[in-house]
Amino acid sequence: MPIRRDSKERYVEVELRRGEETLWERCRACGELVFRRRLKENNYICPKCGAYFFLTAQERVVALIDEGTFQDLTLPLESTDPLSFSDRKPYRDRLREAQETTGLKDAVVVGRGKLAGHPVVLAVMEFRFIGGSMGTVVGEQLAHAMEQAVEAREPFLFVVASGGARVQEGVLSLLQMAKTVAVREQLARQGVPYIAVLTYPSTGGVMASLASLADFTLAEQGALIGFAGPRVIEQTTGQKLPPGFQRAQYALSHGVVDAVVPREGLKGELAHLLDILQGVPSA
Amino acid sequence: MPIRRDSKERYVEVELRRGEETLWERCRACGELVFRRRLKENNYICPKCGAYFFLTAQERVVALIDEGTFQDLTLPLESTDPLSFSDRKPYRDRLREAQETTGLKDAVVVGRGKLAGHPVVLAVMEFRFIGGSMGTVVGEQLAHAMEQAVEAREPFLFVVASGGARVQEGVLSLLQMAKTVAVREQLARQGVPYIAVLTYPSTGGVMASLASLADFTLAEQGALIGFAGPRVIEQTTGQKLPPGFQRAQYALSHGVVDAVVPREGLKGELAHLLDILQGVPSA
Amino acid sequence: MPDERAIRILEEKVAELRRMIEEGGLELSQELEVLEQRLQQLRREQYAKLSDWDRVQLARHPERPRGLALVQKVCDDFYELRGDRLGGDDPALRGGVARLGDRPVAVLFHERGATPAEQRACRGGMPLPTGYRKAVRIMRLAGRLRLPLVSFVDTPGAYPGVEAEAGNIAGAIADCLATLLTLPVPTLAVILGEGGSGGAIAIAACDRVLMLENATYTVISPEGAAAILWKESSAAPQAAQALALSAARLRKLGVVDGVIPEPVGGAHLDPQATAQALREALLGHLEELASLAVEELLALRYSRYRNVGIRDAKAKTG
Amino acid sequence: MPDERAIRILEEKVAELRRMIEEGGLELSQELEVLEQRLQQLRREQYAKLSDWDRVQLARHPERPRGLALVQKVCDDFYELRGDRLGGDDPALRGGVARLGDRPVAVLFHERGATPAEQRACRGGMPLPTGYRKAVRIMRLAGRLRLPLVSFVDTPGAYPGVEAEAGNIAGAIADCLATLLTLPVPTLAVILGEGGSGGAIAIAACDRVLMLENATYTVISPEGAAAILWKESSAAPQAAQALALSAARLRKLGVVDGVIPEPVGGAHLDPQATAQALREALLGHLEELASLAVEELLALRYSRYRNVGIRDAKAKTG
Ligand SMILES: [Zn+2]
Ligand SMILES: [Zn+2]
Repeated sequence: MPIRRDSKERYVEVELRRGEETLWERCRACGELVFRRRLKENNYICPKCGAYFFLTAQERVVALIDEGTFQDLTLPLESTDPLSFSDRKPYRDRLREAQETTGLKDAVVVGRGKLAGHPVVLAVMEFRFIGGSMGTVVGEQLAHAMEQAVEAREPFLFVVASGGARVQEGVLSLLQMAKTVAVREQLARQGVPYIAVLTYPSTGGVMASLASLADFTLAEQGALIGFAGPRVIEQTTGQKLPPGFQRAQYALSHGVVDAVVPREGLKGELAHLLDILQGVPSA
Repeated sequence: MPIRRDSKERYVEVELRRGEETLWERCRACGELVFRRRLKENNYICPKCGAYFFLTAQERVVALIDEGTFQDLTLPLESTDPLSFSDRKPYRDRLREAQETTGLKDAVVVGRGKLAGHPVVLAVMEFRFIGGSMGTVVGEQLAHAMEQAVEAREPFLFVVASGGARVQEGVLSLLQMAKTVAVREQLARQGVPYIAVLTYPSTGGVMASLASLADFTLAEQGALIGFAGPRVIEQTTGQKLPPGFQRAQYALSHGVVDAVVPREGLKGELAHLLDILQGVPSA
Repeated sequence: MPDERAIRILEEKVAELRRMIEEGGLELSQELEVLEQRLQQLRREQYAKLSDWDRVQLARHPERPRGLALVQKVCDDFYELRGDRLGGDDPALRGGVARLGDRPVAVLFHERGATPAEQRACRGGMPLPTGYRKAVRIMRLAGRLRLPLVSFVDTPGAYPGVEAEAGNIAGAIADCLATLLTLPVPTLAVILGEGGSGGAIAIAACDRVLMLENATYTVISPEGAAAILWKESSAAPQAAQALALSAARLRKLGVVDGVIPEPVGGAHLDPQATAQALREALLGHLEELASLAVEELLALRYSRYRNVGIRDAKAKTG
Repeated sequence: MPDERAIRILEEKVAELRRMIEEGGLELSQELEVLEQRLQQLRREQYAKLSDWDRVQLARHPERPRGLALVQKVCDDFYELRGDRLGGDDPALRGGVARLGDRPVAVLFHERGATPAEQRACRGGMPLPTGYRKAVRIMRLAGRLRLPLVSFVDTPGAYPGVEAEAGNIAGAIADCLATLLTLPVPTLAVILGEGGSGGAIAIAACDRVLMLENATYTVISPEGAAAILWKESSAAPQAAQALALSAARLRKLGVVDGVIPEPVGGAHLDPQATAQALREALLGHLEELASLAVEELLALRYSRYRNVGIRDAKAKTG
């Protein structure tokens, strides 16, 4: 994941944090060493330069859900490697490594909790798990999360951090687009609100299905939002990309999202929306 | 109605025919005298220059509906002049004059008949009747026509020739937009096909309601299709209008219509479509 | 408005006296009171004789409460939704979700802009197709989430421009109407200022239609009608009268369900009171509509629009 | 394709002999027959050993039957519908109404263009958002008029370009999926050539999904996978194998309901026979689907897509 700076958006640097617990972290945007505890207190925004560090799924949950209210509903599933896929490395090895790095079985955490007092069911994607890609397990977990939201009659919150479909499960991954959209239509039929939060990156198959179909769509400042990746576009078309292309502000001005929110304001913004929606869905 | 030539479309001249029965008619596009019977045989296309003459509603019916199959279903209604409107001339006088010129009570003919053997219910607007404008009577006749189509379970064919809502009935005319759209939604619910044929002109309130909501939309070559009239746009915005603006081909390339059809091909094109739709709606 | 000059002079005098009292500590409050009473009286007299053309001016008054500022006064809370999801977002037609009393609702409104830059971007409150498509998106959202829809209407009309036509503005308005007329939730419109033609009805064809006392709702602007029918722009005041565009006339015609009184002199003289009156009217109608079952609501709506104008088209034998 | 050269040589010889017989009147028909039999045998042998990468080439073959020409062969009649009603019309994703046997149906198909000019306009069969929005319009029309929907899928993928992103291509594909998955009529897809990623599934998520024998359906092109995972473009053949993109593999995975055999050597060698086989398969599936009540159809469809991949995600305690 290359470091990208975008003059149009203040908070735009994006980094992959290392898994180990160290006292200091070097910001790859400004090169400065940052005290890790300070970084955490600052929503994982570099205090020196304002760059955003990736959040893990668990850190997202902590950042959004009221302390002590989170209930993990992630199903105990992992991929069977249905294609027995292997590139330079077997898919099974990649899965194991990702599981070790993240402590998760796959690229999403599902749970229930309160956001500023409002009950929600949420699904949070984990970018460190094979790029937050959606295969059969992610598809099933998202379907499960939405079914929980229907059952509990609580708004569904989807925090996106995904590069797209998981290549290693082939068309089965592609079909998760249809699967998650089908279940999303159940939310619609039942009048259950669906709020998406798009972070860096929200692209590919996840964006071309469930993530594009929310009732309310917030973009974290600096988020990358689109279908094809910028490099693919440059290579395929030879087009020069306009400044700020596919960034949150670009998505806003092109009618794709309702608001661009800095990370530190995200919980407050969601609380505001949930305040207004109080009583929706009606029982 | 000024004569307009558009280099992008072969058949584009549009004229208002005089009411009187004369042996000869002067084409206002090329200035030539044309034998009236010859003109009629030629679909009211100038044999000298290809200009289209306006068709009356009755002539449209003759051109589209199989001989001997037309049944007039126009309701015996006329406007009560609900606003007691008068500009330089009382609305009542305008109505009487239009009635005398056209032999109609208002700007639309409703009927039932066969088109190349296929039963249809149709409504054909009459441009000579106060610019084909839609007031309370036109709204009611269109609603009636659609209800007949639902009842008979036959496709509804709407031939548009209208500059928009009738000014002299104020907001009551504006509300006919909502009225006709509401009844159109009954067609949709009942699975009754709705085919619109847009001719010169299809603009204003009729275009911003019923005429834009067909399942299938054909444009007669040279038709003017849009919301605001070209002169209003030039005067309000000072914009230079692109060549072919709001003409049938422009509407086609901007996704507004399914096909552009020369007048002499219109019946055949509709027959083709109705052939395919045979059995729709199912009984 | 014949008494306009007298009112302006009195207004100046009142302001002058008030300044003298505040700055100089002069004891002139009795004189002030007399002048103020006289001013109010003149305003009432003038207000009572407003012509429809006067109302057109009031409806267009630059300080008239409208747009976001008014929506925020009427609603308890408002969250704006942006974008049509098709590539654009029009600042001239906005919307979102809000709380109105105890109820979450969806909201649509025309916007003319608060600053000169905003005003340019809003093209005088004339929406593009992308605005109407955003409206359709918000209507559908309201339908999914069972939120009543409240429309605040204030536009000279849809934008008459090349880009609007290229984006099929006619189809965009028609789609709004089709969506609105079949929406399975209560729908309420209030005409705030100008209810201009297709650009207004696109979001105004609701279960209930209210108007502020001096708002106008018309098939064409008086200027447009004057140009087309009178062939001279000076006929605009006559045209305004002939078009029956005032709340009172439209109430009589049965087009409008309620007229909300404005402060003497017009809504711009007391935006807060206007918002309060509006809010109460909306709450009352919402309450009524919320008590209906969806099928009943849709049947009433269908019958309202199916039958509009039907008594104005009389049967004629022969 | 190791026997490719032998086949080419034989093809030349056969053509030569045929010319000599026709032009010179020489009596060589016995020799011709021998050669032709040998050619057929070689083709069958080669065809039996096709690798997935070979199939990728066949799926992309410039003469492969596809687009309008094929739709017109499969259907008895076809009437094209143009435009998304939002401002555009994409030639790379087309559709209309047609008769198929005794039935009126709605049709969608990817188009690569017949002439070089058309091919440029179609960007190699990669649709823009306007194409997917036209597809949504036609789907809704099919729903209103109770027409079964038949999709002919053949695209490398949605167009990856700035204008596509500016028009929210991701949202356009998602809208297609949402519309297709809730459409109250039978839906049928057949993958003709390339079924490339999101651009394909947007119109392929149907009640029944068929594939021509040498068509491919994949989450990413083999070249793309090679670049991303193998970090070298020469790994494309391996990637093709790994991705399980062939009709046979996908049939085994349960993703595809039926595989339609192609003439020996590939569909391009006999477009008429291909169209005929396709037509019969479609008629059979349509017949079956038409016998279901709408609720049953929707329940089956929901269950199909709700459960896809569910057995590939195994429960793990701890
Ligand atoms: Zn930094
Ligand atoms: Zn001529």
